[in-house]
Amino acid sequence: MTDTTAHAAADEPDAGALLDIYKRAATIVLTDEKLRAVIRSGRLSTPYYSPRGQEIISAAMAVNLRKDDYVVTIYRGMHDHLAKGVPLKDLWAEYAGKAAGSCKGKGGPMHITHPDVGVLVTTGIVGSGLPIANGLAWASKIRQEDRVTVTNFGDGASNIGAFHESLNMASLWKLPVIFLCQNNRYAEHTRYDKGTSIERISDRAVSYSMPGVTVNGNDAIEMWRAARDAVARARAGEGPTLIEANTFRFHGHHMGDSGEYMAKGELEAAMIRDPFVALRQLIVARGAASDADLTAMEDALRTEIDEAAAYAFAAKYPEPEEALEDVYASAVS
Amino acid sequence: MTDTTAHAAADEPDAGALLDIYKRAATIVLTDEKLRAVIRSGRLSTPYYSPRGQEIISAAMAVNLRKDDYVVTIYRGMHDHLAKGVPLKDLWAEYAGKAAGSCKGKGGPMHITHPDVGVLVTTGIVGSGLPIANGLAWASKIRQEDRVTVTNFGDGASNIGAFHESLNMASLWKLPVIFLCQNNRYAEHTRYDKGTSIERISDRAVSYSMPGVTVNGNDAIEMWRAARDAVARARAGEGPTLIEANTFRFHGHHMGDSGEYMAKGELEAAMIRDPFVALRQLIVARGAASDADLTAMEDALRTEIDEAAAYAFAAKYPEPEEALEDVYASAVS
Amino acid sequence: MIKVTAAEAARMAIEEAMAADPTVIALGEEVADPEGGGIRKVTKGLSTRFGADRVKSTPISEQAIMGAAVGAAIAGMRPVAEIMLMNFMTLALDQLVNHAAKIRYMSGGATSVPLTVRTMTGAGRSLGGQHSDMVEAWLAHTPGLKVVVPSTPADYKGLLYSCIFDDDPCVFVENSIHLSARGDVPVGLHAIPLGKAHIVRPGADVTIISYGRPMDDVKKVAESLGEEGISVEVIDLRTISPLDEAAILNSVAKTKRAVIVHEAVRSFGVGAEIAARIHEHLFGELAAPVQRLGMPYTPVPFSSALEKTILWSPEKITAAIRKTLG
Amino acid sequence: MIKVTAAEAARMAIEEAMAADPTVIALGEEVADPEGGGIRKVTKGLSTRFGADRVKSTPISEQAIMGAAVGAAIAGMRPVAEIMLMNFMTLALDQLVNHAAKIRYMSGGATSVPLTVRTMTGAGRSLGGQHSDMVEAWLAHTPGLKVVVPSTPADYKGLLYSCIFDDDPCVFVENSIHLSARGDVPVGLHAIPLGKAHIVRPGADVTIISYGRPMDDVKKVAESLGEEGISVEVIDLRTISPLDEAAILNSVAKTKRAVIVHEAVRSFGVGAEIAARIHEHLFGELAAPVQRLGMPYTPVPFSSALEKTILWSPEKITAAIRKTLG
Ligand SMILES: Cc1ncc(C[n+]2csc(CCOP(=O)(O)OP(=O)(O)O)c2C)c(N)n1
Ligand SMILES: Cc1ncc(C[n+]2csc(CCOP(=O)(O)OP(=O)(O)O)c2C)c(N)n1
Ligand SMILES: [Mg+2]
Ligand SMILES: [Mg+2]
Repeated sequence: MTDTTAHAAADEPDAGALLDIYKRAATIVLTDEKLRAVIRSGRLSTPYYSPRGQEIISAAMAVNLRKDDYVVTIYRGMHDHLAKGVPLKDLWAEYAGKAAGSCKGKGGPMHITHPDVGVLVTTGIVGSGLPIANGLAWASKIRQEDRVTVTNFGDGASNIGAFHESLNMASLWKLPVIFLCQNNRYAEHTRYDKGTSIERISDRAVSYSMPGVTVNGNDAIEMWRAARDAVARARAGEGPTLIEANTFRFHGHHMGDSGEYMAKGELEAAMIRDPFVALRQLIVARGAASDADLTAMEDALRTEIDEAAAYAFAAKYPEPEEALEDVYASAVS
Repeated sequence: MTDTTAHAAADEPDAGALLDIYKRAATIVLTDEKLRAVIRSGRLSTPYYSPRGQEIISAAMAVNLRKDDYVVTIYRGMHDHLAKGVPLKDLWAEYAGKAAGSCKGKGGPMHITHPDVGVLVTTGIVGSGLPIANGLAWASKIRQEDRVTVTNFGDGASNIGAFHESLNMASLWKLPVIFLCQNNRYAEHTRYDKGTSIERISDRAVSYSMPGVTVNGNDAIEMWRAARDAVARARAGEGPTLIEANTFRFHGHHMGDSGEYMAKGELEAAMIRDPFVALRQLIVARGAASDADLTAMEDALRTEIDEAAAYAFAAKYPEPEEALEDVYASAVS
Repeated sequence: MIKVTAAEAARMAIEEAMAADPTVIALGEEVADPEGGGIRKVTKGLSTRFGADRVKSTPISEQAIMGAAVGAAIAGMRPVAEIMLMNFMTLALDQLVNHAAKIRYMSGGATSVPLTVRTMTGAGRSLGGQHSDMVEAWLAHTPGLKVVVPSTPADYKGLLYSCIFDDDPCVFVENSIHLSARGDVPVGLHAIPLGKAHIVRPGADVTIISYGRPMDDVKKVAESLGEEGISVEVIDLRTISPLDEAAILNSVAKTKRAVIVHEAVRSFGVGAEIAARIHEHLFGELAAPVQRLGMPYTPVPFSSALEKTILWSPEKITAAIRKTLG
Repeated sequence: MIKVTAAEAARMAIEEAMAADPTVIALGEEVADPEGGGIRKVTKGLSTRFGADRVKSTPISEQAIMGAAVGAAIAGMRPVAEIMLMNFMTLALDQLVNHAAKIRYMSGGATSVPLTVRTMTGAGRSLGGQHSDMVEAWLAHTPGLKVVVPSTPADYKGLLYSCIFDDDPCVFVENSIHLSARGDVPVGLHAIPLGKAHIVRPGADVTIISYGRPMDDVKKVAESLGEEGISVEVIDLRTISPLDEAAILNSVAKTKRAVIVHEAVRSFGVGAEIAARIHEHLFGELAAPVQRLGMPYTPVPFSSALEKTILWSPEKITAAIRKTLG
């Protein structure tokens, strides 16, 4: 009994890691708050797929990653971007379509990339990140680096062909890749069981002789543990893992989603179990930080985010000629 | 104990069914023999993917089907075509590229269709028959027919995206479709385990909450039983089944395949266990027919096949203008 | 006539077709009512009225969607499949190109594929590189397919209705901005023949050939140049393939000048085929080379500051016309 | 020079590239040695020489193949992916078009995708509707891609080598009949610049523009017309996109007559863009309308009796030339 408890204790993030997760999650939550505000007010006009409610997943994964590990994500990817370290100003300027954006305003929120911090691909095509992640991981393997690639996708994406092809290939090639399914129970307006014919997506790992695990992605400790294990496995050259992280999106598919397709009370129930609030309570309960500490951290972040937004709004749009640049590496007729 | 035996006995094809399977298998085996001979001699020039060694699968499935049931198959599909009842002359004339062919010579061996006997699609694109089968089955379901759709594919095809999408959709929609994987251990020159990351393809059915079964496709009784069960399930509106029928191809991927990629003795071992010969022995052992009866049947078939071949060789090529016809239902500029 | 959006006009076409013929069925992501009846509500109400078997929401599985449509069509139904955005057609092209387009031919005419694929696209909403592409030229280059691009709410109804009852596979390309635009739409049966271009406005001095969303600006420019005394004949192609070559050549034989305007990338686009045919057939008769207006050779940028620079505009259309007038 | 097949020439290009640069890697169905080194042996010997990590046979998974190539390229490698037949490209187009072609642009130039896709196709072997298509026009209509079609063994080597070391995604279209054809190929480093057409034969009376397998007949026809005193300038495009417009226009400005020959379907094909540009730029200077020769608007039939009627032929090329000569 004591053994198990001891092990369980060692099997958890320490105070520093918890605070690190919290800080990343807070950056996401506060950025989301601000983004929704400026979009709602009409100050910013952009498609936006809020990841609010899913922030613990990215944060708990990111603290297990190195800066040079690769991350691939999707249109609903702001949490993955910030958790991995995309600078706020670069992100905000990209959302605003400015030349100072991480992609010169040419990619936009659905295609944020920032190679310096390992954010290599953000795709708007459901399921397409998985095959690409295999390629990134294959490159690492050839170069005998111990770099890990994480590819994020939704529950809906687990029904598309690319999912199947990618997991099969990753298993055969023993690639250092983590397939991180953020199961928020909906794909646009389609409830999980209307699109997915199996109860747990992680059980699909069996089809590829790959370890699969389902965790509560909203629980920082459970998620951290799953991330740590999968990262360790990949880093040691033992191959891929499928993680299904259960969660919920707080603001529907995209800004303006009426949510009519959801069961009454479903969203409210999820919001009451706000994973960000839960993490705050956990941290305070464990004495890793006080309420006041965390509030101070948030205040500082809020200032940083306000500054990034102001920077983005003040920044210049790209010059018209920029539209014709970067199509090819070398100039062509 | 007696109960089980009694049940097992009832659980087998009767003499008539066994002979029916044999006749269909013999038609396939003898057609294959003749086709390979005329191709080898240069009399016929066509791509040809011999299904020899896999004939029991199609024959044992076909005796469980009605004429109006739908069959979808692949380039390696001659066994499926003949088992389902494509007339020999129509098939031979199509192989020869003649106007009298089942597709006026425009489809060819890789695209044989014959709607009258339910052979609706033969595809040359690995895995593409599965999504189409769902559509056929959906149509039957809407019309409240009790028609069944069988879609045949190889082991290699089980790794392509369309497989995953199709099984998921069929399960969700409870479609009357049978996914019949003819696992001949190779995809072109790729050994099973080099392309497929799970030991038994039928276990992939779990990913779709669908029944999956692996059988010895070369054993007429085992195969018949699996076919019967899946057909009954589909006909009763209980949904799809994945059948993995283990088998082996006797003549490599296509005519002229050197087989260098196979392990020494692997092919020989399979050929010694010739499923067609085994069925003959079983029939004779059970007293369902004598050796002489079967030889007489084969002689009659051989004559029929020779006639079909002669008919095909003597038939006219399509007129050149025919190349421009059938692109659209209605004439367009 | 009622004044409705193009989305509603398309909905009317499908609903009337489903009411008229029990073989008309629909599928796609979110097209049934529990999922909201399509992201633009084009199929709203249909599963409630016609039953969950005939109108089915699908998983996110473009190959399975297109394949199921092909199969159902072969089995004698008239499926209307939705591929949510044209960029996702890249995932369904095997079924569309290798199967839908070829099965009639490969079966020697024995098998029909009376399938309609609705898809939506178009730049101008800052959706960026993966949600804005116009690839109708690919489909037009594929014998066996019909490719239809409507430009008014009435045409959304009349052309979609014709696609559904056509015996060949048709791709119906909706524009995401146009779907919200309102216009007069006939109540009751409204079918516009496929393969026929529409002379929107007769004219004598120059022919403009266009389709889809640029038609709005084309018509405005024709109007305002008309006030200047320049008589512009406006052709709305409606069907890209099969192309109504006769309508184009008749017009240009008369005006001696042609301008082609489309949203898609100019190079290797639909305009190239049209320009080539005009020059081939009317060689020596033209007063000026055919002008082609299309997107420059670049993906669609996100920033609205850039996106607007690569699209057509009334100014660009006017300039192209003036150029042909010399 | 050694006399080898085009398949061997392509193999030499890959092998030399792999020897020169450890970032060059290869993947595709059966490309490694235990699986035979590719169905046409183009990658034969490479996995043995360079190791199983750098040359990988894949499952039948075109999306995963193309996606892995995109990912590896982004990570700094130079993958050479094989999509066994061009018809199967329909399964990989999302990765090629929405990702490979756009990632550089969407990343604001931060990310390169130095990827080469080899694929094989071509009619003439009775492979029927799903194994013969030429869809280079689709790819040329996709900004961000480079599209290369070789016509001689030497060019198979020199162009493929250049594709591999190009920093943009290149599609290299091999012809299944040509792969067995022999010709002189330079030993050692041989790189032919992309984006530059090749004037195969200078001439004064008419320009023929072609690429790929029809080049064989084009050259023969030019030769035999030369004996008649008709001086034919022959241009082998080599790269379809970016198109070497200058080479085309310079030649036709001189000859005043042009014939375009390609295997692909004529309508909405590559020839349309070329014809349109010639007419646009040389309006009033041509002696005859540009002639386009391509496949009629039909899938490829199986029967050799039909297949040969829809392909180009020396007779058809000759007739087109004579037509431009009036
Ligand atoms: C291939 C493809 N099909 C359809 C879409 C349209 N679409 C965008 S998001 C989405 C739902 C995806 O759901 P899920 O994978 O669960 O991710 P989530 O949005 O819930 O994070 C769909 C269908 C798309 N982007 N790509
Ligand atoms: C999508 C696609 N990729 C590749 C091919 C080339 N190809 C033809 S047959 C074949 C092997 C298929 O193996 P399997 O599914 O096991 O069927 P079998 O030939 O063994 O019956 C391949 C790769 C193809 N036809 N379609
Ligand atoms: Mg989801
Ligand atoms: Mg096989």
